[in-house]
Amino acid sequence: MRYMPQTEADIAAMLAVTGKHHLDDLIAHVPANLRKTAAINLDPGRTEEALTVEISSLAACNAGASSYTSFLGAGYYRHFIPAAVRAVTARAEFATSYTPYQAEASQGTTQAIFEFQTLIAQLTGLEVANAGMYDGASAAAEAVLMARRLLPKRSVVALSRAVWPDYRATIRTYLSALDGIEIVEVPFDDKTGATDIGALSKIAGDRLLCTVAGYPNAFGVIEPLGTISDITRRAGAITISVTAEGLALGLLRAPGELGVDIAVGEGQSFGLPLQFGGPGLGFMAGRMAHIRQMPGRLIGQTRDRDGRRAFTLTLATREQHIRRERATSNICTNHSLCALAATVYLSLMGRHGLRELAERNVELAHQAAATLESAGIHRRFSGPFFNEFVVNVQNGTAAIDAAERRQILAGVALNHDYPELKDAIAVAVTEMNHPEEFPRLAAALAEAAR
Amino acid sequence: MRYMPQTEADIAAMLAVTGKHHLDDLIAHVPANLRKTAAINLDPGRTEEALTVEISSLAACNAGASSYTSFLGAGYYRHFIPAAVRAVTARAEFATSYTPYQAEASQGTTQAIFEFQTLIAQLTGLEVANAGMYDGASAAAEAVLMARRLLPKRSVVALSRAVWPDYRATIRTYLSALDGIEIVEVPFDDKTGATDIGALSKIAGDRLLCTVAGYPNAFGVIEPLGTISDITRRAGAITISVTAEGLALGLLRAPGELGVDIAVGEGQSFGLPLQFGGPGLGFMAGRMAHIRQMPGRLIGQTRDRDGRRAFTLTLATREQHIRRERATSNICTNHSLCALAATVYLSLMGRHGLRELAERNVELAHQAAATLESAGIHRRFSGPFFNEFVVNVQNGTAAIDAAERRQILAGVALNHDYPELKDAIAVAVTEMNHPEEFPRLAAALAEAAR
Amino acid sequence: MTAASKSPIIEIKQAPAESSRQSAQSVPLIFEHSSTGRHGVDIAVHTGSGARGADILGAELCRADLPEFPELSEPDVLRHFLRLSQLNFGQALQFYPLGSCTMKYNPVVNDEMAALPGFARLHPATPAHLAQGALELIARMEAALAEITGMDSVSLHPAAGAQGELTGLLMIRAYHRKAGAARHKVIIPDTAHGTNPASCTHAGFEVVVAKSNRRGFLDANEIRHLVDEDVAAMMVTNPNTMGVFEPEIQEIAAILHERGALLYIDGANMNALLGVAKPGHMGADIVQLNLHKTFSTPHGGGGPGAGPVAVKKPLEPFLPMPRLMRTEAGYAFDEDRPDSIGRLRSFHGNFGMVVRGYAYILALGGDGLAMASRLAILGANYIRKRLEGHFPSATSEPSMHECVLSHDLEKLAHISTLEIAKRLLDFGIHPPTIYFPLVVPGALMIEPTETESRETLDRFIETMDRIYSEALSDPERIRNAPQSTPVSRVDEVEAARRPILRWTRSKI
Amino acid sequence: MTAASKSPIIEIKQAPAESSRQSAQSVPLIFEHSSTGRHGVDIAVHTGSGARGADILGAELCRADLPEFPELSEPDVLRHFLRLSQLNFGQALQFYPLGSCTMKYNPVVNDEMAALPGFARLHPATPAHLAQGALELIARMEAALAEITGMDSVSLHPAAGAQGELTGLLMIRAYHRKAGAARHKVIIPDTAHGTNPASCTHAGFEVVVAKSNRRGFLDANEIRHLVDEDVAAMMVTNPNTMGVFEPEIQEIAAILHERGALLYIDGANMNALLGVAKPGHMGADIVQLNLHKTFSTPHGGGGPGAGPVAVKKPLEPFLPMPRLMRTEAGYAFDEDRPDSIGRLRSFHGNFGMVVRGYAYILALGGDGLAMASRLAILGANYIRKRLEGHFPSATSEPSMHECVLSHDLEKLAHISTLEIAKRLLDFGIHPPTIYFPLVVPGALMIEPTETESRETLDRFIETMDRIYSEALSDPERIRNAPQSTPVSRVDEVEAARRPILRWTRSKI
Ligand SMILES: Cc1ncc(COP(=O)(O)O)c(C=O)c1O
Ligand SMILES: Cc1ncc(COP(=O)(O)O)c(C=O)c1O
Repeated sequence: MRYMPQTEADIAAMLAVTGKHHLDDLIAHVPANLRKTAAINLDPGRTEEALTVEISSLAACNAGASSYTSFLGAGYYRHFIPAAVRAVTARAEFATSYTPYQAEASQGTTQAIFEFQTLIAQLTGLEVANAGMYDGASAAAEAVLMARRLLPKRSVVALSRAVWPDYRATIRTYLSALDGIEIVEVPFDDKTGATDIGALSKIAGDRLLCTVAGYPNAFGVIEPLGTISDITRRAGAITISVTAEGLALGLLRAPGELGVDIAVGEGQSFGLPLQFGGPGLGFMAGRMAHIRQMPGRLIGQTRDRDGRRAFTLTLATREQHIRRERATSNICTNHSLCALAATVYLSLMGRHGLRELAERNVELAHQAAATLESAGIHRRFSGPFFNEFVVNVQNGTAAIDAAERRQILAGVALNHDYPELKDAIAVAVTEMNHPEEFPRLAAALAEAAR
Repeated sequence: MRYMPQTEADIAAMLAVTGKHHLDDLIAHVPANLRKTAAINLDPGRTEEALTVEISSLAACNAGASSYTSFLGAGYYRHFIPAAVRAVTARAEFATSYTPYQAEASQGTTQAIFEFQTLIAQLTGLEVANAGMYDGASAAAEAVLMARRLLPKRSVVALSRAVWPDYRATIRTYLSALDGIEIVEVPFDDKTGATDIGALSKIAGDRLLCTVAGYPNAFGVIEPLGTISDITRRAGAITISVTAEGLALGLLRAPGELGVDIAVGEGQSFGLPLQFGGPGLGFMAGRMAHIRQMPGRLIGQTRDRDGRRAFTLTLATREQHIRRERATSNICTNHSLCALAATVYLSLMGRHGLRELAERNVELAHQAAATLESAGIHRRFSGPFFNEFVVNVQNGTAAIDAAERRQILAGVALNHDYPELKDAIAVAVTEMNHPEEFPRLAAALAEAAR
Repeated sequence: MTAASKSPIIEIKQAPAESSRQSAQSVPLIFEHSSTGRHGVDIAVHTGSGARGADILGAELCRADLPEFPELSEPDVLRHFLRLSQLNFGQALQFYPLGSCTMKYNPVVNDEMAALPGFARLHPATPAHLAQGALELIARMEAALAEITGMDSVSLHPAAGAQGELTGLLMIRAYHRKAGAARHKVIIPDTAHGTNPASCTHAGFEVVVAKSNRRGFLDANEIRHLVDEDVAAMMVTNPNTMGVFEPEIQEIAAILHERGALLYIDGANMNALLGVAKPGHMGADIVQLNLHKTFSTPHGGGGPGAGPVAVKKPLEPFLPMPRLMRTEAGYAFDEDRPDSIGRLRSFHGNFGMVVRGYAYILALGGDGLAMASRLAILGANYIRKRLEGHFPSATSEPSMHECVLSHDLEKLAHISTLEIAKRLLDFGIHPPTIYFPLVVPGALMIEPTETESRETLDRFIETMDRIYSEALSDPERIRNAPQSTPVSRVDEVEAARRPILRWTRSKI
Repeated sequence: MTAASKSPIIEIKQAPAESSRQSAQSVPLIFEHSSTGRHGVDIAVHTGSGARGADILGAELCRADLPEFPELSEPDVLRHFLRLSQLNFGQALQFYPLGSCTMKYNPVVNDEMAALPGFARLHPATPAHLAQGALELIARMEAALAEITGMDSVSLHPAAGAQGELTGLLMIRAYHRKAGAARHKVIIPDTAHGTNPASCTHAGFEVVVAKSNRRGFLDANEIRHLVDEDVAAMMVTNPNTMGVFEPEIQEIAAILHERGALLYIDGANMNALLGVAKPGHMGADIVQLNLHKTFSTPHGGGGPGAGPVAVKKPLEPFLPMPRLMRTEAGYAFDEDRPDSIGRLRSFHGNFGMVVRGYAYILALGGDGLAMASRLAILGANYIRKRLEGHFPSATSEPSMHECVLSHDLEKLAHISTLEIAKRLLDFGIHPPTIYFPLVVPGALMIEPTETESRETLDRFIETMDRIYSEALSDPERIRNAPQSTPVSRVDEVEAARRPILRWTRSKI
C-alpha cells in the first residue's frame, strides 16, 4: 500500500530481529477471542484516483455550496479568503508538526501563535489572549468556567437569551456537571433586540458570577456592552462578551475598552473556510491578573542560552498534562493551524484593511435592510446592527422555501430556537454579497409574504 | 496596491536619496513624445476577490473540461496526477527560484533535475538526457538541428508522415531558415499505419541526415523502430524517435535498445495537467559521444570545496549565454518546474507502477477497440498500438458531432491533417476512461455511421 | 540494506555558539516589520450606496483605530510566514516518533478532498436537502468507525480527543442519572494521559487512581477492590501509555458491569488495534477516537483534530446533539433528543477533518487498516529490541504500537532524558515523548508508526546508540545541544517566571 | 525606518568548513533510498477484461523491466522532494535582485486561477465551442498586451522569450522574402543578451555587432553606417542590459525603416516601460515579452514561462499558427494562413502561464502597471545612488529598472565579482546577475523590482557595503564564502572536465 514502505523483505528482516516469524506473532498475547472477531469488514483499499472520484462525487451533491445566492449567517460568515492564507497553512512544516513541545524545533509555530495572541489582544482591547480554543461556543463555556474559578463563591450566570442558541447550549452542557451553578437567562428587549438591561440589573446581585452577552448578538444587534459591564462590575461579577462575527471587532469599540473582563468568540471569519461548520477557531482574551485561571495553551517570549529571543509554551502548570485533575481545562490538541490561518489573514488585512472590510459589511448590510424595508419587509428589531439583521416575514419558513426556489438562501429562520419569534429570519450580508442581489431577495420574500 | 510595499513616505525618502522630487522625474530623460502617449488604457486594478470571480467565470465556460466523457488524445493524454506532485511543485522554494546559476543556493533544483536526467535516460535506454525543453514538438525540431551539427555535410531529413502534424510543422519551421536542408516525408503503410519501410530504404542514401519516426506514432501505432534505425544506421545517418505519449516508454522496448541515437518526446503524461496544451515538457536523450552538440541545459555532478557531492549547471559552453551566435540552441528559460513535476511523478510511479499503468492503458485501449469492432466500427490500421488507435467511421466529423450530443468527445478527426484519411478518428483511451464508457462510444459512433 | 541506511549518521553541526547563533533564520515579529500605510489586501471601494459603515453606526459604537496592527504588503506577509515555516520540524520532513501522538504520514490528497468547493464553501446552516453529499459522508464515516471499533453508534461531534472524553463522561453521568443513581467516582490508571483526569473533573467526577502493576498493566483483582456502587465508570487507555495491551481488560469490563459501572476506553492508541482487537468486544461502553492520530489527519502544530465518540446501544440516547438520521427524504439532523447531553460546540463537528479521515479509510480499506496496525507494532518492537542494550524497555510485556524505554545515563553521566531529546534535534530527528508515562522515571516513549521505512528506523536507532556513547565520552556536547536549530536551548523557566505573552511596542 | 531595517545585518554563520559541512541537509539521490518492492502509487487492478498489456503486445515489443527506476513509498517520495526544496533560495523567501530576470513577487492567487478545473482539465483538442472561456481569456490577453506595448497584434504562441525572438526573426525573414528581398544580416548591440545572437543564427541570419558608446547606449550615427540593404533588421533591448533607456531609439527606427529594415525590440526589460513608453511608439515592428518577468509568472527554477510576440499590422500575416479569430459562432482558431511562418510548438502556447499573466494584469490594472514600472525604477536608482561610493555605476546615464555596477576590489584585494556574489549568500540574499553585460568587466547587474520593500533594499545596501569593507579587512572570509549554504563553493570546472550527467548504480 502506497503509504506503507515495508516490503516483504523489510518485514522478514524486522521480524527476525524481534524473534518472530509472522506479523501476527507480535499480537499473539492479545486474547484470542478478541483477535478472532477483529477483522474489519470494509471495502478493500482504493487507489488515489478512485478515492478522489468517490469523494468528489459526494462534494458535488452539495448544491447549497455553490449554486445559490446566500444570506446565511447565524454564527458562521461568508468572507473572501486570500490565496496567501492557503499558501501558508499548506506548508508541511506547519501542517504536519505537533503541538510545539520541543521549542527549539518549533519556533515557526510558537512565534506565529505569539503573534496570534497579540492580534487577538489588540482586537479585543484586552491584555492577553490564549493560543486558541476549539470554537466560539466552547470558548464561551470555558470562559464561564474560568469566571467560576475566579469567583468560586458565586453561583449565578446571567446568560443573555440573545446569545447564539448553539453557544447557550454548549455553556449549559459544560456547566451541567458543576454543582451549585444557576444559569439565569436574561431576556432581550422585544423592541431593540438587545439584552434587557432592566432584567439584568435585577439579577445583578451578590450571587452574580458573570454576565454573558453577544457582541454583536444572535440578532446581529450591537449590545450596549459598556452598560452591561458597568452593571456587572458593580455587582462584583465578571463580564464575558461573546463574538461570533470576529470581523465586527475591526470596527466596533473593543470589549476591553467597554469594561469586559473576558472576551471570547469565533475566529472563522478570519480566513477559515465554511467547511460545513468546522474546524473553526475559538479565541479568548482577558486580563493579565487572571492569567493563571485562563484555560488553553499560552506561548510566551523568552530567551535561548545565547540570549536570543525565543518563544515557548508556558504557564503549563495550568494544564492537564501537568495539573491533571486540577487543570484549568482538559484541552490538549486545540485548533492551532486555524489560529495560524487567522494570523496570516489578519496580517494581510492589516490595520486599515480590516476596518475597511468591516465598514463595507456594515454598509452592504444596511443597504440590504433598506431594500427589504422599501419592499415592505421590516426589521424585527431596532437596535444597531453590524452585518446581520432580523426581518419579520409572514410565515417565515414558507418565505425561505419560496426564496430557495429562486436560488436564494434567504437566511436562517429563528422560530426553532426562539418560538417567540415565529416569523423571524436572520439575514447576513457580507462582502461576498453584491448589491444586485438585494432586490432579488426582497422580491422573493415579499411575494411569499403576500 | 497590495503587491507593492512602498508607501508615500518610502517614495519620498527614496526620491530624496536620488535627488528627485516626483517619480516622473526619474523618467524625465525618456523622450517626451513617448511618455505622453504611454498611458495604458485598461481597467483599474481589481481586488483579489474580483479577479477571482472574473477568471473563475471564464474557467466555468469550458464545458469540455468537465462534463464530457473524453477520448481526446492526439499528442496530449489524460492521466491521473497524484496530489503529491502538486504538493512539491507548489513549494515556493522551487516555484519562485530562477535557473540555478548560483549552485550553492540551488541544490534543490539542481539535484532534482539531475534525477530527472537520470530518469529520462533510464526510460529511453540512452546514456544521457538534458534538463528538458519546451515541449515534444520543439524538442523534435532541436533534435534534427542537433543531427545536423553532428553530420554537417548531410542534407536529407526523412520525416515520417506518421509523426504528429504539430511536430512536423514545428520541424519545418525550425529548419526553414537553414539552407541546404531537404525534408522528405516518408509515407506510412496504408495497412499497418506504420512508416513505410520500403520508402524509407529508398531515401536512405549517403545524403540522409536523419530519420524521424514516432514511437508510438500519430496513429498510436508502435513503429518497427529497430528496423528503421537499422536502415538509417546503414546509411550512416542518425535515428530520432519522437514520443508524445511518454507513458508508452514504461512498457515498450527502450528506443536506445532499438538503435535510436536521439530520443525526444513530450513529458506531459508525467504529472502535468492538460492546461489547454501548455506548459508541457520536452525531453531529449542521446549518446554521451554527442553531448557537446546537445541543446539545452545540463546538470552535472561535482564536488564542493569540502569534497561533498554537489550538482551544478555544466557544459554551458554549448549555450547562448557563453557561445552566443555559435550556441547549439537559443534556449534559455526552459520548463524546469515541469521537469520537477515529472521527476516526482516518475518517482511515485516507480519501477513497477509505471509499467502497470502502461499495461492498464494498453488493456483498456484494446478493450475499447474490441467493443467498437463488435459494433461494426473498424480500426483503420492493423499495426500494434499502445493507448490510441484510429477508426474509420462513415462521415467521421458528423459522427463526432453525434457523439458530442451524447456528452462524448469521441476523438480527434484526422481529415484536416491527413486528407487521405477522410473518415478517420483517433481515439485515445487511458486509465481515466472506464470500461462502461466503451459501449456508449460504440453506440454513438455506430448510429452516426448508419 | 540500501545505500541510505548504510550511509553514516549525518549530524547538523554548527560553529561555536556565538557565531552560529546570529542566524539569519531568526525572523522579526510581524509587528516589527510593519510600516504605516502598507496593506496586504485591497478592499473593494465603497459602493456609494450611502454613508460609510462608521458613519452609519456612529462614533460612539466604533473604535478609533487598530493601533499597532500590522501593516505589510502581501509579498512581505507571505515571506514572513514562509520563513517562519522554515524554523519548524514536521512529520513530512523529519522522523517524528512522538509517543502517544501517532505522527504518521498525512496523505496530501486528503487535504485536497477537504478543500473541494462542495465541502469548503458549504455553510453549516445550509438546508439538509442541499447538503446531502456532506451528510452522506458523515453517515458513512459514522458507520466505518462503528465497524472499526465494534461499537453500535458514533457521533462525530467532538472537536478533539479531550472533548470526546468529556462527551463520554457526561454521557456516563447522564446514563446513571437516568437510572436514578448519582455515582460520582471514576477510576483512572496511574498511567493515564492527563486529559483523562482533567476531563473527569470537568464532568463532575472524582478521580480514583488505580495502580498498574510492576509489569505495566492493570490487575483485575486490584480493580475489583476499587469498584463500589459509587463508581460510575473506569477510563482505560488500551493499549495503555506503556504501549502494553491490557490483558485483563475483559475481566475488568465484567467487574465494572457487574457493579453497574461502565467501561470507557480512551482510543487515542487505536493505531495498535485496527483489525487486532475491537474495543467494543473488550466490553467498552464508550470509546473516543482521535482522527488526527489513527486516521492520519494533520496535527497542524496542535490541531485541529477530531475526537468522535462511539457507544453501545444503551448509551445511544445520550449522544450529543445534533444526531444525523436517515429519513425517506434523505439525511437530516435530529434536534429532538430529550436524553441527549446536548452540544459541546457549534454545528456538526470538525467536518473538514472528517473528510480527511474518511479519505484515509477509503485509501486503506479494511485490510489496509489491519496491516497498518501490524506494521506499527512491528516498528515499535523492532526499535525496542535493537535499543534494548542501552535503552531497556520499561516493561517486560510485549509492546504494541509504541515502546517506553528508560536509561541509566542520569546515573552514569548526569545526562537527563531532556538532554538526550535535545541532542536528537541535531541529527534532524524529532525526539520521542519524554517523561511520560509518569510512572517511568525519565521515560522515552517512542511511536514510529507504520509509514516510516526501515532505513529511517535504523538511522534513529544508530543515532540513539551514538548519543549513548557520546554521553559517556563527551557529555558536554549533549548538554550544549541543540546546536543546529534556529535557537539554542530555550529557557522555559524564565518564560514562566516573567510571562511575556504578547508583543507591545515598548518591548522592541 | 522601522525596527526591521534598523536591526543589524544578520549573517548566517557556521563553523569551520569541516564541521558545518556534514550538514544533515544533504539529501541522497532518489535512486539511493529506493528499495525493491516499494511503490508510491497503487494502480487499479486489471479489470479481467482480457490479457494483460504486455501479453497483448507480445514480448518482442515490450521491455523486460525498468531496472534502477526508483522504488519508494509515497511518504518517502514526498519527504525527499520537500527536503530538496529546503536547499533552494526562492524569491518568495529571499531578496533575489537578479538583473534582467525581474524576480518580482509571483502572486499565489494566480497559481490557483491556472489550476481551476475548467482550465487545468481542458484538453487542447477540445472543440472550440466547448472551450470559449479559455479562448476568450486568450483574446483578452492578446488585446491587453497590444495596448501595453502599443502594437497591433499579439500571438501568445511562443514558450519563452528566446522562442519569441526566434518567432520574430523568422517573421522578419518571411516578410522580406515576401517582398522579394533575401536580406541576411541582423544588427545586434554588444550589450545584447545571449539569446539574441543565438536566435539570429537559428533564424538563418548573420549577426552584425553594433557597439554601444561609452555612455552605454546606441549611437544613431553608428547604426546608420551599419545599415545597408542586406540588413533585415536590428534587435534592440530597451532599456538595454546596462539598464539604460536607448535615447536614440526613434532615430534608429527611422534609419532602419528608411532602408527597408525592421526594428525588433526585445521586451524582456518591459518592467521598466509600463506606462512609461510603448515599444510600438518607438518604431518597433516586433516585440517579444516575457510573461515570467514583467507579468509575474513564477520562474520555476528555469521555466516554464511564455514569450508572446506583438507586431505591427504589416507583419500580422506572418504570425505563427494557429491564430485566434472571432467568428459569429464565437472564438475559433484560424488554420488557414498562407503567409504564416507556421508553428514552433504544439497547440496554443503556454496557456497556464497566460492565465497567470492575465490575472496579474487584472490585479494591477492600467494605473497599477504604470506605478509598478515607476517603483521598479525608483528602487534601482535608490540602490545605485546609495552604493555609488563602493560600487559605482558602469554608466553615467540614468538607470531604469536595473543598475549595472562595478567595483575596484579585484584591483585592491583580488576579490572577484563571483566571490562577492558567493558572500552575499551568507546573508540570505541571492546575488545579482554577474559578469553581464559583457561590456562591463566584473559587472553586478541589480534589478530590485517594485515588490521589495525599502527595508529590504536597505538591508541589501548595508550588506554590500559591509562586504566591501570585509574585502579589505578580511578577504579570506570572502574567498571561503559561502559558509551557510548546504554546500560550500561548487567546483564547476570539475563538473565540465569529467561530466557526470546521470546517476548509475556504480557511482554510489
Ligand atoms: C492517550 C491520550 N488520550 C487523550 C489524548 C487527548 O487527545 P487530544 O489531544 O485530541 O485532545 C491524547 C493526546 O495526546 C492521548 O495521547
Ligand atoms: C534581455 C533578455 N532577452 C531575452 C531573454 C530570454 O528569455 P527566456 O529566458 O524567456 O528565453 C532574457 C532572459 O534572461 C533576457 O534577459
